[in-house]
Amino acid sequence: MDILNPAFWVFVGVVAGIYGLLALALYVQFSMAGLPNFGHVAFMALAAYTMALLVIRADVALVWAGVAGIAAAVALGLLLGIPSVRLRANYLAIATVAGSEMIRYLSTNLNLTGGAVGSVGMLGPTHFATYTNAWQPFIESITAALRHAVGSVATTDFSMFCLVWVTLGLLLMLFRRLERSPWGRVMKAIREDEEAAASLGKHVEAYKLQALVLGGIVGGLAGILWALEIGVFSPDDFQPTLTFYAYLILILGGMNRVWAIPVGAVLFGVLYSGTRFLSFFPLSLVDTGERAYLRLLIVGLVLVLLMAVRPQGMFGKREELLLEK
Amino acid sequence: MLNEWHMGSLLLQLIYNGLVEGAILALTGLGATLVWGIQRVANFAHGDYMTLGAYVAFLLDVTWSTNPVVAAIGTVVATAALAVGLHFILLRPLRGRGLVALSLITVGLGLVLRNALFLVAGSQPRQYAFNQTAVIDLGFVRVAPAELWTGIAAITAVPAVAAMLAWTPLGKTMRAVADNRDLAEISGIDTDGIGLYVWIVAGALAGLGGAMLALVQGTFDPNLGFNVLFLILTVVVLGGIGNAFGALLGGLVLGVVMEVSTWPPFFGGVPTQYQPVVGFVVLILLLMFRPQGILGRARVL
Amino acid sequence: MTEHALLVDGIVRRFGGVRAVDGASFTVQDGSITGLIGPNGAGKTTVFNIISGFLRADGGAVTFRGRRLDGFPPHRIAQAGLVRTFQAPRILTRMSVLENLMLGGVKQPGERFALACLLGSASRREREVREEAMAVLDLLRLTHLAPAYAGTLSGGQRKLLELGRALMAAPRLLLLDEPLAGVAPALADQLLDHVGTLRKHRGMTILIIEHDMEAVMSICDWVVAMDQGRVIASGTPRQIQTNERVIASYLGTVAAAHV
Amino acid sequence: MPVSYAEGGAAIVSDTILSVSDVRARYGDEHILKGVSIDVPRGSIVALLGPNGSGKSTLLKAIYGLNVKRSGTILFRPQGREAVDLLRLKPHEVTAHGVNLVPQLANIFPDLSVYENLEIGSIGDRKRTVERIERVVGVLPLLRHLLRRRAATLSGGQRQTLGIARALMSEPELLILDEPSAGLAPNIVDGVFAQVQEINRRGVSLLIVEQKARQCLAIAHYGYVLDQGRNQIDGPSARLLEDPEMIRLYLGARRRQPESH
Repeated sequence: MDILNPAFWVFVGVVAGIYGLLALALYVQFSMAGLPNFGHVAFMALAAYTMALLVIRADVALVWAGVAGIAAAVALGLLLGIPSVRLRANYLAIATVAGSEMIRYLSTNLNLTGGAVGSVGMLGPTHFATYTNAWQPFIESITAALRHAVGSVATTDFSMFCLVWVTLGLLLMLFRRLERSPWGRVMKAIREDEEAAASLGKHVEAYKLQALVLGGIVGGLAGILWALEIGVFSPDDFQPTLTFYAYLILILGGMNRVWAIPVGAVLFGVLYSGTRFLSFFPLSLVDTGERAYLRLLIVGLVLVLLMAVRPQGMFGKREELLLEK
Repeated sequence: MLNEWHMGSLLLQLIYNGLVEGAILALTGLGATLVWGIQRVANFAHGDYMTLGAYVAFLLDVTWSTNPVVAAIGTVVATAALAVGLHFILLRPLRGRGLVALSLITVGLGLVLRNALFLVAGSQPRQYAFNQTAVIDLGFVRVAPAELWTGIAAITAVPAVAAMLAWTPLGKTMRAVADNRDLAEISGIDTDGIGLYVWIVAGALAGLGGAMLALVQGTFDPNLGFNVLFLILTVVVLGGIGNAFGALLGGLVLGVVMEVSTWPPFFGGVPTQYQPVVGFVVLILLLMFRPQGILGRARVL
Repeated sequence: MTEHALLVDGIVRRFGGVRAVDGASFTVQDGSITGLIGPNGAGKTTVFNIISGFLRADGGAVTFRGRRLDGFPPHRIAQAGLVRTFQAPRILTRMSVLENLMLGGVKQPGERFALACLLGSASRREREVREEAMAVLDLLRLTHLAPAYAGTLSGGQRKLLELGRALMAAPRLLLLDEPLAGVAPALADQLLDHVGTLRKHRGMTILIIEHDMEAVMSICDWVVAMDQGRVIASGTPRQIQTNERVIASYLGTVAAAHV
Repeated sequence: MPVSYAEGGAAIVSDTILSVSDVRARYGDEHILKGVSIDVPRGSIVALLGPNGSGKSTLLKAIYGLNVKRSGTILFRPQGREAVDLLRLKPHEVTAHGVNLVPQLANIFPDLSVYENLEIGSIGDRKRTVERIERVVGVLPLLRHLLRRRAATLSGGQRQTLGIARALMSEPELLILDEPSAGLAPNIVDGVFAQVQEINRRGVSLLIVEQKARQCLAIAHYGYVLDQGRNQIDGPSARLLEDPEMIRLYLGARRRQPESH
């Protein structure tokens, strides 16, 4: 693919925005409330599957199916969270990983979810199942409207790009406001020392559950947007590694800086998608099939180097890390 | 009547299979639990250390056709060296960054190792030259020689490491470092030096476990260890972080529970592909009632 | 001074096979400063943890102003007006000193999610809480540290900050766990003055665990002595000082002569 | 070398075991010590006093190189031919040269037995472990019947004693104690100070950080006061106990005496 082709960069922008949402979901749980969820991708997967299943098998309207998908993600957050709000951080990390792996095994093996082929197989091997019938006209109408404004740049992907980034921008503003509110202060206190917070009359469990719910909503939204963007998805779209991409985006920007998320997301998008399609040296040394491995290798290397050299991210203050205990 | 007899024998076979699988999990979980407890690293690359072991063994066994014993020793040495090398180059300089930060580093490390293996060794399934069709039929259970070796390795290695921790000076030193790192340093222990031994044990056991897993499975690819990574971390948490006997017990319990869950009289039997789900359910249930793990000690305020 | 603010009745707590608290009973008079003393391992901190809801008792009852509180979670107990500090101060290191204090403020509607979405940090109550916090900082002479990360404070300053934060939570009964441990004499005097003022001007009731006998004997109206999970004596400081069981198990002959 | 005391218990500095001069130390960007100098004469007890945040504990960490960035000069046995520059050493090497430290809070290995705690203490010379345990238990007989217990089950006073015993296992020439009396009951505190004197009688030099300034000066030969990361007052302890400036700033006036007096 030509790197000068704007359509390519629009697509990269959409992916970056969706990962940015996932990182934001992680932010509210990890950076704000101190809950190290290592299985965040499960929110995305569950929301996407619930939506697709409801549309394909139960003929539910797309909007309601989407809402139900997000509700399912929230329910999962609570299911994993209610026992784990009592657990210490190490254990929460493991419990959430276990939960997300369960979702992945189930979606890969159940007939209901289409097994390894994913959404297209939801009606069995003889039918080609789609869940975007109602989505296409909607996104087309947006594209038509945008074309009036910006001309031929407006494509379906471009509409999606606008949709994703407007959503992300609004949510970022909301979270920034929340973070500076008394509510955010309690969250931070819980991250630092939940017993101290409890000793001052703060209902720690309630706040942790709120963080889990919010993370579920935003993570579920990311899953639904992802499913709508790519049209067809399979369990492979929700590999456990995805959760770590979200961590990478958080760290790229700076763990405790909510407005750094879009920067991290763009950098990650370029790094990730860029290495997928670009073919100059040294990427030219390996063939396209193997480039997927090389791409992941590079992502891993960046994660390691970043954590080693600048763990506070680009905008974080090092002294905050030193105070950590 | 015949059916009942058949089911009984099947149950024995499943328990046996579970013990073999559990032995591998215990073997690798033991290293992971020591690293987590003493070095304060939840090593998400542990599975990839195993995979690397399996490939080294393949190189020695198939490509260079050495004696299986030589291959086993070579594997253990190679993975121990890898673990120690990464400890000195990467993890030791970053100590004190907190568990989550170090875990993320090992996530990145795992991605690098796994995908490097895909690039170098390719994604096609590999198989050892070991004769895997030979089966010893003991009447009630059928035992493959590979499984026998695995069982022997686990039954000797785990208690040996546990005894080392309980009684030898090195073991006591390791426990002291796990307990209170600064005080250990003040007491005259070179804590960096101890890290070396911990990683030797962990790396060696991971390599051995990886080769064993590949052997028992029959074929393997670069995802071998990563596929069981979460089960290994489950074993660590089940047993109580840093607890060697806990890892042994956790591994065996998990292995047996996962296998026996497929026994038809048990609610019609869980389909084989859902075995890991059973494992994770066990973990989550246990954590609800005993967050510190089976043998871990509860902390009070 | 006749009403019971707190009634601890026969509480029991076991750890494994050990009875850390073995049927301890005592009362705290309204408006008093009551000292809780005893050797290490006597069960004082366990009693504190039970009163403040951080530990569940295996038996017995805790009544605060006529209301049974045992079995309540810590935040409910704090909301009922029973606020504690910790032996090793639990300050929030990566938050500013001011934020630490503001966290303590009571009745903050902005702590609810929906209101936080709407208002952010702009509300009248938030301004009031900020002013209260500044007043407390002034009282503790920490005003110049308001914007600093609490993690940069020294041990003694952390003790002061924790005390201030507890005050922000508007306690009717303040539980202080070894407020003077690790605090230099000059600062300790200052801290004791604060505690005295709180009782006098705010009518606060105070229960205090402390090993500094000079401080306990000078500031407390009533002293409860524990040993091996039980209350072995209670009385005025003077009665306690001359109580032979207390001298034998805790004060020691040297210290008793000393104070 | 014998130490002679004159002028109300002050040590005549004839031989110094630890010499700290112009030491600066920081955590990250937080500068705690801004130039501190102290000397510990061989065979003496030196008290290190001062308000919270004055840098006392940081000085101990700087001597040992634990978690702080430090500069200046810290010499062990400075007059001997083999003067040891502690700034160049890692904590375990400092111990190997004949120093040991009992930290304030986390001063035992809770998961290990008392006996194992002591074993860890003599890691430098395992062959003599048994002999050393005999000797240490001789000095601190309280531990004799506790050897099989898991250290986590000990009471506060027992823990403190074990902490000191663990440090003595390396047979240090200089023992450094960080607030040995913190959080202990009055009757136990007296015991701990008595233990300190007993250890000193057996030839070990001691540097003690304490909040209980009066009690500590009562057993010390010499005292230093730090404030805001710098030296303030120092002198023989008997003189410090009577110095009006010292009383006003650092010892605190005696509080209201109970009526019984």
